[in-house]
Amino acid sequence: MAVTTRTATFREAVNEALVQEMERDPTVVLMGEDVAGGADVEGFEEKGAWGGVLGVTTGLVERFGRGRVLDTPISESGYIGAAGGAAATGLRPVAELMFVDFFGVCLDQIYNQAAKLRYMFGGAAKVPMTVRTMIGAGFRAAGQHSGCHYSVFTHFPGLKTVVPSTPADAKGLLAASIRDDDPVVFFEHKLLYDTEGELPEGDYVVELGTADIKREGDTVTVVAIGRMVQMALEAAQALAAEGFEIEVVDPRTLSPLDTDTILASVRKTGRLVVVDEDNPRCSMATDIAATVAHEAFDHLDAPPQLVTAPHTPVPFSPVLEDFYVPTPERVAAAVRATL
Amino acid sequence: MAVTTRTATFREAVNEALVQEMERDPTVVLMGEDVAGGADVEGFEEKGAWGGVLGVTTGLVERFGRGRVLDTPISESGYIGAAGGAAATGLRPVAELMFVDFFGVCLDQIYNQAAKLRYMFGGAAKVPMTVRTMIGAGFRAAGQHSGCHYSVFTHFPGLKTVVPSTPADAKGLLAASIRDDDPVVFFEHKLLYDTEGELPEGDYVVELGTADIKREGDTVTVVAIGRMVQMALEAAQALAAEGFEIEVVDPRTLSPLDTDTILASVRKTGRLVVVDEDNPRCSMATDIAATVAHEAFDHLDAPPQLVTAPHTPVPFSPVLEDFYVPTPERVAAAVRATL
Amino acid sequence: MELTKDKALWMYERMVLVRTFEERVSKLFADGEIPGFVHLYAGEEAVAVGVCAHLDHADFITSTHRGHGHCIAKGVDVKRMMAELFGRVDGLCRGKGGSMHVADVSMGMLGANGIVGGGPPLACGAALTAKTLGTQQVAACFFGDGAAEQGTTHEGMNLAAIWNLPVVFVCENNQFAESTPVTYHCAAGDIAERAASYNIPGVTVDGFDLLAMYEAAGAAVERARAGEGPSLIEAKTWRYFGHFEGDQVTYRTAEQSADYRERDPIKRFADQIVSRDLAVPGDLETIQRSAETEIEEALEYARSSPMPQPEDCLTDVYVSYPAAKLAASA
Amino acid sequence: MELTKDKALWMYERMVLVRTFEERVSKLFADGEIPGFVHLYAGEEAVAVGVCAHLDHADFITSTHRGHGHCIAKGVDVKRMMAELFGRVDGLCRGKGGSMHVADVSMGMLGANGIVGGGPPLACGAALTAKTLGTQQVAACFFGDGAAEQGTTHEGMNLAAIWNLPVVFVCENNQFAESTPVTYHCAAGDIAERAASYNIPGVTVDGFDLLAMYEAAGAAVERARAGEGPSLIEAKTWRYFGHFEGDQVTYRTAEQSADYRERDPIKRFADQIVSRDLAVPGDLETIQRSAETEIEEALEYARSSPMPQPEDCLTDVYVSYPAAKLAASA
Ligand SMILES: Cc1ncc(C[n+]2csc(CCOP(=O)(O)OP(=O)(O)O)c2C)c(N)n1
Ligand SMILES: Cc1ncc(C[n+]2csc(CCOP(=O)(O)OP(=O)(O)O)c2C)c(N)n1
Ligand SMILES: [Mg+2]
Ligand SMILES: [Mg+2]
Repeated sequence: MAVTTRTATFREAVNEALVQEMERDPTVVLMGEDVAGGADVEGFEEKGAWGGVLGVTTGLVERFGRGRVLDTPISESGYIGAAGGAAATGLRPVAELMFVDFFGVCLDQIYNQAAKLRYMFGGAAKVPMTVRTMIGAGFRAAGQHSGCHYSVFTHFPGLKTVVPSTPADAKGLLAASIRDDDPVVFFEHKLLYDTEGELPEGDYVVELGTADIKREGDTVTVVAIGRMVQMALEAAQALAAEGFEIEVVDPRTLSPLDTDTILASVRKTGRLVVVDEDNPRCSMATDIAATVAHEAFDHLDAPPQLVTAPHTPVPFSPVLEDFYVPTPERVAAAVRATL
Repeated sequence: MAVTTRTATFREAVNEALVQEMERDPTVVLMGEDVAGGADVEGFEEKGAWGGVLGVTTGLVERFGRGRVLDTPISESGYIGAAGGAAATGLRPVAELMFVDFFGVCLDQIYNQAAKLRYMFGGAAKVPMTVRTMIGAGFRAAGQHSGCHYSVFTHFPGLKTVVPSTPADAKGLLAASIRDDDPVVFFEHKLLYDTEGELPEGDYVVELGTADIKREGDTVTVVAIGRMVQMALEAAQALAAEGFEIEVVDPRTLSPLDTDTILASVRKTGRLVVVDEDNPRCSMATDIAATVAHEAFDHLDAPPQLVTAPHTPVPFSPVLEDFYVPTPERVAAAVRATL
Repeated sequence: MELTKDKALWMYERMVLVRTFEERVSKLFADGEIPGFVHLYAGEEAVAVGVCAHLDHADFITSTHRGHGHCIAKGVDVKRMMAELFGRVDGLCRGKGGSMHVADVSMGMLGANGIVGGGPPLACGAALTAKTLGTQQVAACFFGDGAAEQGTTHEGMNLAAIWNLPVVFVCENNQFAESTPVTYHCAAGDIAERAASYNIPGVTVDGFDLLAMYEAAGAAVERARAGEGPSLIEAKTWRYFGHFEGDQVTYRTAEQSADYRERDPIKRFADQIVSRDLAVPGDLETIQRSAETEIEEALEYARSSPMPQPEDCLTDVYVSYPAAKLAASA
Repeated sequence: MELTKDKALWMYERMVLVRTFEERVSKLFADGEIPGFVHLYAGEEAVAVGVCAHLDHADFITSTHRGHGHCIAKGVDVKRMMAELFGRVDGLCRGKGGSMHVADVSMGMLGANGIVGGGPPLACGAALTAKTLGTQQVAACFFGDGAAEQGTTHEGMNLAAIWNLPVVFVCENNQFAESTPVTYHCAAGDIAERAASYNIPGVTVDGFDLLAMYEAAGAAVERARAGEGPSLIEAKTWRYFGHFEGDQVTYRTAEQSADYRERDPIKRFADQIVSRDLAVPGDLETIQRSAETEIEEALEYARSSPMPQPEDCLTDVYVSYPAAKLAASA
């Protein structure tokens, strides 16, 4: 792969994918609360006041104009539903649900309309829409701004779900999501925005449904999602010092899930740990553990271990929130428990 | 247990629990679309026109009046949110979400408000509300009226989730749900309403969080949820004829889940099949299978088997829908696969 | 608004076709040939037809659970509609949707909808496509009086207004949401008054009067097409059948229903066009007979269309997805 | 509406306490002592205070993400508020809620809310309790101009109207939802006009004029308490700080803000009560000083309150639930 890369943040990567896809395809439009900001304010006709609540969509309205970068009212059902309707009729919208926690006010338009139209219509429609949304604890944003809940979207047929962990994956997977002809929910962890990595320049796409091995090893398979990949990699370092080489598998796409890569790793290591920042019940952690137990039972040498958030909302106090989020120490302990 | 019983339908059982609890506690109020029906229509001041879309709440307005049996507009966020607000301030409301599929228009008020108030307020509130809702395929009601999705509610901290499979359980568990000081989502399978069983007379409560062994056996543990208990019991008969006695465990409550009973059974049988009408990803099926794989790994003699709906919406055509719903034959095949 | 003879006959023909379809479906349901939830449009024909008379194939409509009338008014093939209600492979949705999801995207009919209030956001989306691509298409959004109380309807109307989208919101106020009267569930007097909340034109029309509907819809569609934004039309109407087939309809009186039947929109329009010399009684009889034939042919078609294969349950979920991952785990 | 000296001084004191609290919190955030999202109420004091002046402890309020002012106006203890913002065990929510969920149910303050539009349904519920139990309590529901575009707000107002619930809806129109002006996001002229959609009284008030707020709220609360149903008050106001702390506020001009500061609601009310002989300048100085002391004491209290124990993360989820099932799987 002779791709040139540069060091860039996760935030820049997302922004760059949006620019890339909007330049490539004039039917790609962006919408969301304050994605430009300052709509109708004098002086902001051709520039944005915010560029998204954490600055991810900065500069887009300057480049593509207010006809393609649409500020919205606080009407998530209205505009995300509109994104679905637009997708079914010829646009390729990218709608921002500022925090995933807000899905309770607009879920119907995502899971019951956009996700099911094609099926209910017997294949006579397609809905190429992407919902970008922010997830994750650690921001001291408390109980209604810190959830993950990609498990819920993964549960629903008709949706694809993507959780990148690095700038390169964020760019490549967002490009693939926008180009995809099915509705995709794309989860961005707010604590990843400032993290850096090597970002491929130019047109860059990572195929949906392909896991990535973020670190090779043969002792234990650690499947980690989103920001938890960092936790797993930190744990890997500590464990390597103890002489254990763990394999860190990043599924990247949760629906469809690249079970082949996960199963191949488990067949090699005989041990599974899943690290998932989401709440534990009916989660990706149980989904992956159950799949492995079912498909690779004879290869498992130890019970699968699940490292997750507790069955609680996200608390505000830093002391409490730090207890909530899985840590490298907990990952390492779970790995040791399989040995 | 010297309880007198009579033969009654699941529908009557739910109705009886509502009557029992409304008589017992004057703060119990019922609300939902057409739960009485005919509000404000001349001649319906003291009687109902519908008693719910499938007649489950028939007769309640005649008994308790329109002050306690409230017809609502088609504003699920509005009235279910109001139920939460009322619960936090002194009532004990039972709100009906006609079909669970409609949760997309009101989920925020359930999972983000009612379910989290207590936690976000540091324990200074309680929200004793029950949401009754209809689930399940087989009614030829197609893609937006046939889902189960109790997995999604089970995922959320702060909620309790209950799925009865018999008239007796429906009565006892609904009574317990209403008396419970936490928000409970109570799932009624529409194809169970006409099924009959022995119904205990008088005050009858089944403790939340307790599974029930619907048939004892020692070959394979089959955990089945809601209407799937029937499928498991039918499979059990066929398998018994082949000489295999399976144990059918009905969790009844999904959150909290009585893992002790499930694990005890698996420790006895060494084999697990989970039967779940919900879609397969991040489901109760994976939840239970993962828990068993994690907690009772050394007792498992075969890979856990999951019998679920496919990863598709519910289709309309009877031919297709019958393919969608798990059958006794599929349960039996899964059981055989573990042997 | 000028009314040509062709248009008049087309409208009459569509209304009769809807009525004939619905009356036939009611019997088919009673006979057990059509399963599931079936909501009939009979009585409300003038609403869908009066609006769709101003739309062409490229325009969009969003519909409701009570969608047969919208389909037929938009020109969707009744054979494939009937086959869909029967769950057959030749159905518009290959048997996957049934009555509650009947759709024909190729005709701009974006689907009946099982979710009350599901349509308004979708209509905004279709209109946004039209506006963004500069196509001059219009989206008509049908919704019930009950749907007026759903938050999505509010959000959709506000969004269409601030984005100046070419949407015509058509509230079919048949005065009941299931068994609950609009006088109970709706705090507003006329639902059209809510247009003021969005600074858009709002008008209440007699939904039993096709000419009035035609007039009001014409103005709203013209406005939308001219880029002047959305409007709200409230059509006061009445459904002849129960909320769904099987409903005993205890909450309305026989006199009320008889009253409405007396003023039947199809009969009324027949009188109007005959007296205006836009039709002669013979035309109307021909239309009636050919509608009956068309429905019988549709029925024939539906009955003889094969059932899907059970495994077809697993198709059409995604444009692309690994097939093995769609099947049930066991 | 008659205004007693006691009431006037109480209102002045509350406004000053809100302002002092918010200015202090702004600094504490800048200094890194308070983490997370913090939305300040400074500038809008007359709205919360003018409404809560008519409520007593038993009455209910629902709030927003910008909830400090509502708390203080409702009489919630500022020490425990400050401790909550610091995430300490003595916080109102034992550190679990923070600024965005600060609540005191014992004072009828049903919580700040992280979901825009989360409050209206909850307020209906509290009012339903009052109505059902016949307690004469009233629920005031504060929401922003941005929240007016959320479906739940529409549903809540319609529900309150048809059920004739004792709710006072108070729209705090500070003219922006984050960086988006109300002129863009809202299709209505005045938000109060939307009251017509629910057949309830609607009035637009200068939210910088405490006397006008006090008057309008008095009428609405009286109406609610008398069992005559809900009302809508739109208060035109302005926030002095950014949307949240950290916001650069590029979307408003310095002149606009200076203009509003010129007409500051606290100064204005001070002039009014002095000229009406309801207070002498000395009273006002005393109030100012004691507010400062109270906030410093609150700060002291917050700083010296212990942090929760990490495992406290696992408590308060349910009234009853097996403890072992709350812990993370590994
Ligand atoms: C979100 C949602 N809530 C409730 C229902 C159940 N339901 C189906 S139709 C209906 C009444 C709809 O009334 P209206 O909008 O007036 O349409 P009409 O049936 O009168 O044509 C209800 C409550 C639903 N399908 N979706
Ligand atoms: C459902 C939902 N959507 C979006 C947000 C993000 N958000 C928080 S405050 C805010 C603006 C609210 O504006 P307004 O209602 O006018 O209140 P103000 O901040 O002006 O007091 C937004 C968009 C949210 N918290 N909840
Ligand atoms: Mg209606
Ligand atoms: Mg505002």
